[in-house]
This record gives sequence, C-alpha cells and structure tokens, in this order.
Amino acid sequence: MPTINLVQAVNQALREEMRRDERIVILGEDVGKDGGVFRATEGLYEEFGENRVIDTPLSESGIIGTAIGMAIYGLNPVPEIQFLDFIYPAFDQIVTNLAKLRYRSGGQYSCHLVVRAPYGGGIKGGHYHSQSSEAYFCHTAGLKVVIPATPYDTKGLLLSSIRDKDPVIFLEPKKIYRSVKEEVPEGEFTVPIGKAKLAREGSDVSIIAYGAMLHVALEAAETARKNGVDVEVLDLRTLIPLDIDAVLATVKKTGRVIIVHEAPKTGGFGAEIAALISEKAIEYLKGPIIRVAGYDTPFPYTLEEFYMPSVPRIMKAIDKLMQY
Amino acid sequence: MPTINLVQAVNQALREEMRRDERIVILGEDVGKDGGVFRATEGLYEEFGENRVIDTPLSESGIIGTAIGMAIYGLNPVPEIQFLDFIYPAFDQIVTNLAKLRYRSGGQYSCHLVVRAPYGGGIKGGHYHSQSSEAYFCHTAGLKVVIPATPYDTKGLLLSSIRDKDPVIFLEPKKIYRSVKEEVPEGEFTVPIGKAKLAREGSDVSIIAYGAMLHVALEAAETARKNGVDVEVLDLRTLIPLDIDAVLATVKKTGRVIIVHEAPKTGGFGAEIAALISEKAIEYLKGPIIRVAGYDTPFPYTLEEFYMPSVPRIMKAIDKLMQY
Amino acid sequence: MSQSRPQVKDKVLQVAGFQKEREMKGEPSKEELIHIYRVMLLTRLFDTKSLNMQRQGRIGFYVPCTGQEASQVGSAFALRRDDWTFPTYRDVGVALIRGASLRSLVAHLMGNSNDPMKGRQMPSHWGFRTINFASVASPIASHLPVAVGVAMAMKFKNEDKVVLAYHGDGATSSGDFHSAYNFAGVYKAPIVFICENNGWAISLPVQRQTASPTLSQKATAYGFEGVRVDGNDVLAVYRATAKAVDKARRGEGPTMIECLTYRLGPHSTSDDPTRYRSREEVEEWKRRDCIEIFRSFLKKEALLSDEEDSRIRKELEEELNSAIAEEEQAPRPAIESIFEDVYSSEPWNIREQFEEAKEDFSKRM
Amino acid sequence: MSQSRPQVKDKVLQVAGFQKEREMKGEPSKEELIHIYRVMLLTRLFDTKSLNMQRQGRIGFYVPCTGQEASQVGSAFALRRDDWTFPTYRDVGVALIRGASLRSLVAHLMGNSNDPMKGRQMPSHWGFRTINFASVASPIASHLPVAVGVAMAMKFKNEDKVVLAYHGDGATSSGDFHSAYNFAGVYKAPIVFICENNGWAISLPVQRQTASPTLSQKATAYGFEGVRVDGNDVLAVYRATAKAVDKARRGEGPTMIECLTYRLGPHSTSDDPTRYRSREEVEEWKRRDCIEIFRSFLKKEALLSDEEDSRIRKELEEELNSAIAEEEQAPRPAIESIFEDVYSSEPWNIREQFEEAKEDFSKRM
Ligand SMILES: Cc1ncc(C[n+]2csc(CCOP(=O)(O)OP(=O)(O)O)c2C)c(N)n1
Ligand SMILES: Cc1ncc(C[n+]2csc(CCOP(=O)(O)OP(=O)(O)O)c2C)c(N)n1
Ligand SMILES: [Mg+2]
Ligand SMILES: [Mg+2]
Repeated sequence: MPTINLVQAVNQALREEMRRDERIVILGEDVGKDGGVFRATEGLYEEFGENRVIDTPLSESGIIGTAIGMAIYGLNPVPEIQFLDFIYPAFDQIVTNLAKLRYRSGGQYSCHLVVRAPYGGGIKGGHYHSQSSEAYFCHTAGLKVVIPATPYDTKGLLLSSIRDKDPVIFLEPKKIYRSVKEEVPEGEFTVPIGKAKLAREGSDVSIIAYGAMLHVALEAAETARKNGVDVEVLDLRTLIPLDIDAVLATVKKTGRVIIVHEAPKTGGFGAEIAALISEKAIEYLKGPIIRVAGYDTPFPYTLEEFYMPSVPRIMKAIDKLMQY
Repeated sequence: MPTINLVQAVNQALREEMRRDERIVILGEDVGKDGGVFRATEGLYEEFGENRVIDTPLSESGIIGTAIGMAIYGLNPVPEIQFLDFIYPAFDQIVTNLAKLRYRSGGQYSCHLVVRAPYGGGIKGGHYHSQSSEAYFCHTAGLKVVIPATPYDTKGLLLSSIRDKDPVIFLEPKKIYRSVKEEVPEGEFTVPIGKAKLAREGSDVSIIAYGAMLHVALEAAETARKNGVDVEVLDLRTLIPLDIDAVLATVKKTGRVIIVHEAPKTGGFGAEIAALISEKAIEYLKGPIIRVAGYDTPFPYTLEEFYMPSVPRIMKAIDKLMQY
Repeated sequence: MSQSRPQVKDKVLQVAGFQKEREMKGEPSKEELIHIYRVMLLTRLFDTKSLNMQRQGRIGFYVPCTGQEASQVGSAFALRRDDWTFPTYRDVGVALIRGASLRSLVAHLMGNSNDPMKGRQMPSHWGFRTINFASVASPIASHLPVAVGVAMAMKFKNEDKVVLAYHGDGATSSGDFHSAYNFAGVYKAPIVFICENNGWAISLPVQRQTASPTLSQKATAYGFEGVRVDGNDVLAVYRATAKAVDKARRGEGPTMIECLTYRLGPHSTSDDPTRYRSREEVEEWKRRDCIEIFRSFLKKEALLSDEEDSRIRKELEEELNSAIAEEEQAPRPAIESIFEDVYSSEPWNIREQFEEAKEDFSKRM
Repeated sequence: MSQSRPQVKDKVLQVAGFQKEREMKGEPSKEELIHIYRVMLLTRLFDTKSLNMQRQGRIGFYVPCTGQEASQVGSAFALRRDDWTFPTYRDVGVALIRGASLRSLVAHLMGNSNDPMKGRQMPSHWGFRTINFASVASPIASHLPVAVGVAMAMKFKNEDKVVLAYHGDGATSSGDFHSAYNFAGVYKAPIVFICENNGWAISLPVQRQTASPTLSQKATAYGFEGVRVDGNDVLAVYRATAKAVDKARRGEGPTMIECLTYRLGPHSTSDDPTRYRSREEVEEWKRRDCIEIFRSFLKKEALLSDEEDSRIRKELEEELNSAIAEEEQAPRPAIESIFEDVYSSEPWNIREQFEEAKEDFSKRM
C-alpha cells in the first residue's frame, strides 16, 4: 500500500470519485490549471477538463451560491474555499441557503454538496490564513461538519461526504497537509460520518481532539505515559453530528476530560462538548473539564507557536486533573 | 418618570445621545424617512437630517463596511441591521475588519461602533426574521455582545455601548419591543457593560438567561415558587465580556443550573456558560447543567411557540434538578 | 425622488395593430392572450383577498404584488414547462402563470398541514417543485447565485433549458446580485434576469439605491445585454423575455430585462407607505394600471367582450373563494414536523430533542 | 487568455515633448520627476531584496510588485499629505511614495519588535497610521467599503480631503467591490479607485474574471466615470489620478482608474506562475518595464544622467541594506503582545489566559 500524505489523500479521493461519478464538479479559485494553491486538485483539470474543474472568479458567494444551484439540479459539486478565512463572503449563502433549503421547502428541494477548505494554524499565516472557525458551522442546523486528522480518514471521510445526502463542511488541517503520512489503500473505501475513533486507549485521562490537534494530543499522551499517566485520546473526526456515545464512553471510563482545539476558547466547539458532558455524565467527573484551546485573540504571526495548543499546555492540564 | 417600552428606550437613547454627541451617525435600510421598520429611529431623520440619519442602499456589507470607515475617521456610527437574520452579507466585514482592526494594526487604528439589530423569535417571522445568532459574534474575539431585556437596561446599555471604545454588537429582543414596559428616566444614565443583574433572588435553582428569555425565566420562577421551589434568575445583559463572577456566584449559591436561550442548543452561548461552570465550579454542582434552548432546526413559522423555550419546558428542567 | 414614468421603446399595447403582428414567431394566440389576462386578473384578485385576510387576522403576513402583474405574468409566459423560475416573495403572478394551484398558494399563506413548505416559512415564501418554481428565502438576492448555478448545470448537462430569475431594484445593490451576474456572464449561463423595478425598496426610492441612471445598464459591467421595457405592458414584457429566453436557449448567454413598473400597495402588510411616498405618485401610477391597459387593449381588439370579462372574473372569484374555504378547514402541521427535514435523516440530537419536546407538546395541545 | 497590451489613449511617456506640457497645472517639477524615479527604483530594489530574503528564509512570506511600480507611485504621487490611501498587500510603491520608512517596512516583513503591526500580521499586510496608509487585511476587497466610509466621513466633516483606494482586477468580482462602488456613487464620496489590472488574479486571467471587455466600464454601473490608462506609464497614471483627485476634492464624486499593467513576478512567494502562464507573455511585458520606460524618458529629456542614475541606485541600495541590517538585530515581539489590543482594555478571560500562558512561555523561551 502506498504511503501518502493528507493532501494527496484529498487528491486521490477526488480523482477516484470523479471517475466513478460524472456528476461531480469541482469549482473554486485556482483549482483548475494551477491545481489549487495547496495542490489538492492537482491534475484534475487535465484529466476531467474545464467543465468539471472550474476556475471561478474571485467571489466566494458566487462559488457556494452556484454550487448550491448545481446541487439542486442534480450535480454533485465539491467547491473549494481557498482558505477557511475567506469563507465569510459566502456565509450568507451557507447559513441562508445551504443549511436551510431542505427544511424551508418542506423537503421539496435539497442541496447536498461538500465545501472543502483548508483550516487552522501552523503555517505562519497570521490572522487571515490560520483561522479555525468550525464553531460557526457547528451552530448552524442543517450542516454536517467533518474534520479528518489522518490521510486514511481524509480519503475515507471525503468519499463518505461526497456520497452523503446533506451539505458537508469538510475542513482540512493544513498544518499537517504534508507532514502526516501513512499507508492508504488505493480504490474505494469509506469512513463513516458521525463516528469518532479511539486513537489511543488509556484509563486515567481522556483527551478529546480533532484535526491537527490530534497529533499534539497523542504526543502529550506519550509524554504523560513516561510520567505514569495513562491517557486515552479520542479523535472526533465528525463534529456534527457528534459521536456522543464515544464521548460519553471515554468520559465514563476515565472521569477526567481535556478538550483540545485551535479555535479561540470562548464559544469554540469545545464548549459544546463540555456542555454535553456536564449535562449527560456529570456524575462521572473527577474534576473540572479543561479546554486547551487557542486564546481569545485573533491568530498571531510571529508568535504562532505560543498561540496554538502545545504539548506543555496539555501536560499542565493533565497534571492539574491528576492532582485534583 | 414616564413608562416606556423597549423600542422607545432605544429611540430615546439615540435621540438624547445624538444631541450630546455630534459625531453620532445612524445608517441603515429604512432608518431615515421611514423611521426604521420597527420605528426605533422614528423622528431622528426629522431632527438630525439626512447627513446623520442615512438611508442606505440594500447592502449590509456596505452598511457595516462604510460605518467602520467612518469610525476610523472619528465619527461614532450606530448602524442598524434591519433584522439580525440579514447580517450575514456583512459577516466578513464584522469578522475581518470590525473585530480585528485594532489588533492587526498593532493598535494604530481602532473602530468603535455599535451595530444595532433586532433579534429573536416570537413575532411569527419564520426562519429569516427570528434568528438568534449571538453565538457567532461571541466566538469572534474583538467584539463585545450586549443584549438587554428591559427598557431601563436598554437605554442604559445602549448609551454605554455608544460610549465604549470597542465594537459592540447590540441585540434587541424584538419579541418584547413593545410588550415590556417600565419607568425609565429621561436624560443621561448608563448601565455598565459586562455586569449581569440578579433579576430575582432564590436559593434552590439558578436560571441564567438574557433577552426575551429573561421574562420566560421569571415567569417560570414564579410558577416554581408556588411549588415551593425558590428560583434565582440571573439576567446576563452582556454576553461578551461575560460577568463570570455573577455566574459563579449564583452557581455556588444554588448548585443547580439552567441556562435558557432561544438560539439552537448545539453550539449556542449556553454551551460556553456550561463549559465555564464545569471548568470553574464543578464541585458546587448538585446535578447536571441543563440547557433549555431552541431546537437544532431552523426557526419554524406556524409552530413557533412550540419551538421557543417555554415555561413548561423550564419547569421540567427545574423538576429534574430538584429530584436529581 | 419618485419613480418616473418609463421612457422605453418597446411599447406594444399602446400601438395599434397588434393583430397584424401576430404572425411573429411565438406571438401569443387569441386563447393565450385571454389566458394571460385571466392569470393577471387572478393574481390581482388573489392579492386583494390576501391583503384582506391578513387584516382580518386569517393569515399572518403577506407581500402584495398589485401593479406588477404584467411584469410577472408577461415574463414567465415566455418559458417552456421544463424551464425554471427563481421568484421573489412578491411573484404571485409568476406562480400562477406557471400553474401553481390556488390551494397550494393559500395553504402556504395559512401555513397549514397542506402547505408544501409544511408551515415552516413565513407567508409569501413559496416554493413549488412540481412547477420548477424555486424556494424563496427572505435575504434579498440570495437566490440569484443559486439560479445561475442551476443554469450552469443545465448547460453542463447539454440541455436547452433556461432559468428566469426575478429580483427587485433594491436587490441590485447586494453582493449576491454582483456575484450572480458576473458568474452568469463569465460562464454564459442560460439565464434571463427579470428586474422588477417597482421604484421602491421599502422606503428607499430607486434613485437613491444607485447613482446609475438606469438599472439595465448595470448588465454591461458583466459583458451582457441589459434592456429596459415598460413593465406595465404585458406584451412588451413578454416579447423582450421571449427574445432573451431564445437567445439563452441558443447558448448565447444571459440578458437582464429591467421592467419599469410600480408597487401600488404597501411593501408588505407590515409597511405604511404613506410615511415615505406621495399620494400623487401612487395616483399617477394607478392611472397606468397594467390590468386596465391590457383589458382595454383586448376590448379594442375585440378579443374580449364585457360579458366574457365579467364571466371570467366571476369564475376566478369562485375558484379563489372555494380554495380559501377549503384550506381554512385544514389543521396546522403536525407538531413533530418541526423536527423533520433538517437533514436527510434524523441525527441523535434532534431525535433527543423531539423526545423531550413530545411531553411539552402534548401538555400544550 | 493573456493580458494584452493596453489600448489606451493617455500615453505620456511615449510622446515627445513632455517638457513643453509641463506648464500644465500640477505637473511635476524636475525634482519631483527625479523623486518619482527614485521611489520607483527603490520599490524595485526593495521588491527584489525581499523576494531574495524570503528565499533565504530571512522572512516568511512576501507579495512582490515588480512591474507595477508606475501604477502605484504615479497614482499616490497625486495626493496631498493629509489625504488617505487604502492599499493592497502589493502596494510597496504606494507606501514608499507616501513616505513610509524603509525600516518600518522591513520590520514588518520580519515581524519583529519594531514592526508597527507588532508581528501579528503576515508579511505584506502593512498599515502605517502616521502616513494615512490604512491597515491591510487579506480578504480581497474587504477594505473597499471601509475606504468609502472614510471618504464619507471626510465629506461629513466638510474637509476637502480625498481617499485613494487600491484594488486588483480579481477584486472586481467580489461583493465588497460592488457595495463600495455603489455607496461611493450614491453618496458622491470623495474617493478615487485605482484598479491595478495586472492581468492575473493568482492563476486566473482577467479575461475569465469577467465577461466585461474592460474593467473601467464597470464604473458606469455605479453612475460615475471609469477611465483606462497605460499603467506602465507613470506620468499618464499620475495625470489621470490628479484629475480624478481634483474632481473628488471639488465634491464631484468618485472616479475609477483602471491601470493596465502586469505582474512580472509570482503572485506571492508561495506561487509558481509557470504553472499557468507563458514565458512569452512575461517576456513581452518585461520589454515594457515601467522603470525602463521612465528611465529612458528622463534620459532622453536630459533630466537624468547615467552617473546620477548610478549614484541614486547606489544610495538606495545602501539605505536598504542598512535598514535590513538594523532590523535583523531586533528581537521578536514580547510574548505578552499576543494578548494586547484585542479590546481597548483587557477583559477577564484574556487576562486569565495570559496568566496561564506565562508559565508555558517561560518554559519555552
Ligand atoms: C439581505 C436583506 N437585507 C434586508 C432585507 C429587508 N428587506 C426586505 S424587502 C427589502 C427591499 C427590497 O427591495 P426590492 O429589491 O426593490 O424588492 P421589492 O420589495 O420592491 O419587490 C428589504 C430591505 C432583506 N430581506 N434581506
Ligand atoms: C476573499 C478572498 N478570497 C480569496 C483570497 C485568496 N487570494 C489572495 S490574492 C487573490 C487574487 C487577487 O487578485 P487581484 O485582485 O487581481 O490582485 P493581485 O493579487 O493581482 O494584485 C486571491 C484569490 C483572498 N485573499 N480573499
Ligand atoms: Mg423594489
Ligand atoms: Mg491582479
């Protein structure tokens, strides 16, 4: 089995699925001839032509809006937003049309499509090439939100997303686009939406993470092991619909919870996880629920490694819980 | 002291402050000659003229974007978004410019202004005239978020917001624009941003609410009293920055927490409150943290009274906590 | 500050000899002319009735279209059955000429259990899949990029279908107007934009909406043609649209048609237009009522007699009254419908919320 | 598919006898012409150096402007000191002609403790309050409505100042372009839009950005004038801008100036332009290098000697090298700066996060 990285997994999933499904159309800025600024769509323009890999004008509301129309008319669009930070001009299309069309039309119309966007920090992109704004989409009923953390899951989840019947916001952790590699089978396989993965078993503390933060969490777990603390790590993979059973299972097992995400702490998706735990499993808790998250500031440039959740910050949270 | 309603309080605050501060400029759709679709700006066009009460073209990004420019240049704009549901075309201006200008320019530039918008359900407005999307703004570092629940607080908080140095999203609960009345002094007074109000003291259960839901919470508290349960009700008034001391004080006092908001439950601001409590005061809790919120669907029309948090739903939560 | 009377070339109803021109390809037959008239009249009756029902508290809200029937009916009549329309809240005439049933319109206004929208949307937020009439959302112009996407998909599938997308004068200021028009131009999408310039966007007159002397000239910024027609002349609207639709069908790209017309009533049932516009302006436009104009044309051309006219009106009133009577019997939607159709299948959180809600519902029924 | 050579009327540098025309009101003096040349050259040198520094890993990112110096310097030279500019990431020439110090530019690229942006923004996201040079955000065109707001405020205060707002060809597709232009037209704001049409928006050629044959004609959709100039002719750019700025200052509203030019380098240091455009196209435009054109004009007109030219270059190189050398000594910003300037004062959550972070920071320093 070939070893590939995360962005190659995206590319492979798109290419294979486009061969199988003629309704798939990719559209976005620089996705065609240029192959995407991260090369996620490299070679697709050459293979599938300009009708299926559409370089668009600079308008995110145009990209998402026309993709919704295509979806209504039976195509299977996979629009790309070049950086998640640039999705806001399309926010109205997403909140008003994409999320609500099925509901508002009484089920007469629907618009399944997958919005792909690289997200998160770690590439020295400053405020506008580093944001993690998944919480906005998680709070918007009608959308599914998927965030893979490994090449295998990226391919499997992207295929599931493309085959789903609902609109999916598919966020790719660009920090690890190239750095995380693993064996990924060629050809068809899927990873189900809505199922978390126990990335590491443990009995003392549970870390709940997703995207690039999974790897920081795993590294912290490894460090903790050396200190004799046995850490379990849950990779959510899908934020909406959340795998509540997996979350509650690990909470009930360890009674100590740390949630890690890059997005600013206040109002981030970690808040929802903490709230659900405090609603459904509070009697199992042996201490406070700790969120290790981005700070409540815009994303900085020079000092980004101090902004993003790090192994030392997670270690501190582990210590705090173990000593509680 | 005259008895006025909430929308009159908005109008009075604007009128009085515009007389005092010549830099104040109102802009928005139908705010001038028409006096605003809810009449919040009634009479201001006549008194202050078309340079200070500006009817704009139909473009929310134009309204907020130009208001930011005016603020940078030393004016004190109070743009109105006709319904909060229509703010999304301006979402990029808000997230990209309004929230980040001070930070990104290293403090060289700032843009204080107050975005006023009616929000929430209860007027039979369906999906697009009923939304409560405060959580999006609460998750956006750089913004303050203020939501009054009474005419007195509306006037006092709007004056504080206009005099603040940071961008404020000021959300007005339109359901109670006319139905809630009280005595409000004419002339200058302020209510501080960042301070919650203990709307009712009690010892058994704490309800944390804001906006129109305050009144539903108070009604539930009154009903509970008849059942012998003593309910405390905290009116947040400001969501960002949250009055964490007041939240923790009531939690520590009663040990039983219900959070009420209209916005959909998943990822709503109630999640943040629950998360903070589970981080900072978990040892005081006598039961789960319960959120009584809008359902995770778009806002319906015919059945809106079943969608919105109601006294019976809150009573059920109270019962559950008292029997836990 | 007021919506001036149109200065446009393509006037049909004011020139004599329409009959002679009928050989023109695609020109409506006598039966079709009467059909157009019927639908315009039905639109007017529906509108008047709906406004009244709102005032009586029988429906909650309504967006009237009186005055704009010619722009709506004349344009949509140029379509084939398998073409698509993307209407606004105001386009009752489009729905009716496309074949929407009165009962479904009334059911929607009542938000009852027969409402195709399942009582979820505010009145006037229609959507009828069976007649390719897209679902309306309130945010102005948000449907326009979507309409272009449908047109692009038609082209992608090598079909010869066309999309007709409606919007107002106010909509031209929105970002989505710009995105939609630009994409339509770049991809030569088979779409025709019908701009119902009714002079007002709630209280803002079109002259303060934009400094552009006409709206139709905005099309040139996107590399396609914009034309201006007398929007109260149903046949002028029809002809301009038929021409543009043909062009789009031939693969020659989009057209914008600015229909100069007037909103004779309030913006919606929540609006009081006397706050912002003069009675004189309204009166002037009332004298140009598009239905009156068409009726006198039909009579002058001996296509419609007084008796026929009264008979038609009576028939339509009966149809309308019976639709209303029937729909007023229908119950409100089942309460569990709140929880359906958010996703293609129900996720755990919605199921859980439904379970919790059931008890509340049963207590409050 | 390629950026064609400009077909524009206002060419100055290619016609003889510039000297004779100098009496024209506001035409630059000899000293000013040399100053313009110096700044264009400095811009080029800065650009080349910055690209190199990025390749050497001394800065993290850069957005080059080589090829566009004439459009940038020529336009901004038409302003008064108290006017404002709203630049893009690419507008080094605007910063320099407005008087930005080399050290502040370099400090920003390095994101060090002298950076006025406090190392918070990616390189090329400038902002210098002292010279009324607004703060750049990445989202394309997001500054345009803000620029119009500043112009509206100038008008509100009855000042005779003007805003110059820059944007690219790609930006014309954005919703914010549309809002900004429309508001500018409606309120007759004292603003001039400089569209640096460099042929490409990353990999998308302008011909596929819009179906409009020119970008300048887009202005007519907003009721004001759009003009097209040879963007590689610094004096043509200057003249067109001076005229438009005067007009705006007189209260006669906005103008759009489309400068036809070319991006000779990559879109940014992350871009590989060979993936999407031909070497021939680039070579053709290299032959029209705006600095070469201006230099030969100055020499032909005997305003600049070879020796003076070399002396200027040498001076500028030294200035630049010493600015870089000095800034490379500066430390990175203090770590607590992450937490400052989010609000005018620190709320409890940020204070709490800072307290928690301190320990982490001290361990990792
Ligand atoms: C994005 C957005 N902003 C504001 C509104 C409130 N609003 C409803 S209708 C309207 C005016 C629309 O004018 P126009 O496009 O001319 O259409 P008309 O109502 O005249 O048919 C406004 C401002 C809205 N629905 N959507
Ligand atoms: C809203 C938004 N979408 C996408 C991007 C990514 N992006 C950065 S520059 C650029 C092209 C800009 O082209 P143009 O306006 O012609 O300016 P130029 O770079 O040529 O100077 C794109 C698409 C962005 N910065 N902002
Ligand atoms: Mg209108
Ligand atoms: Mg460009």
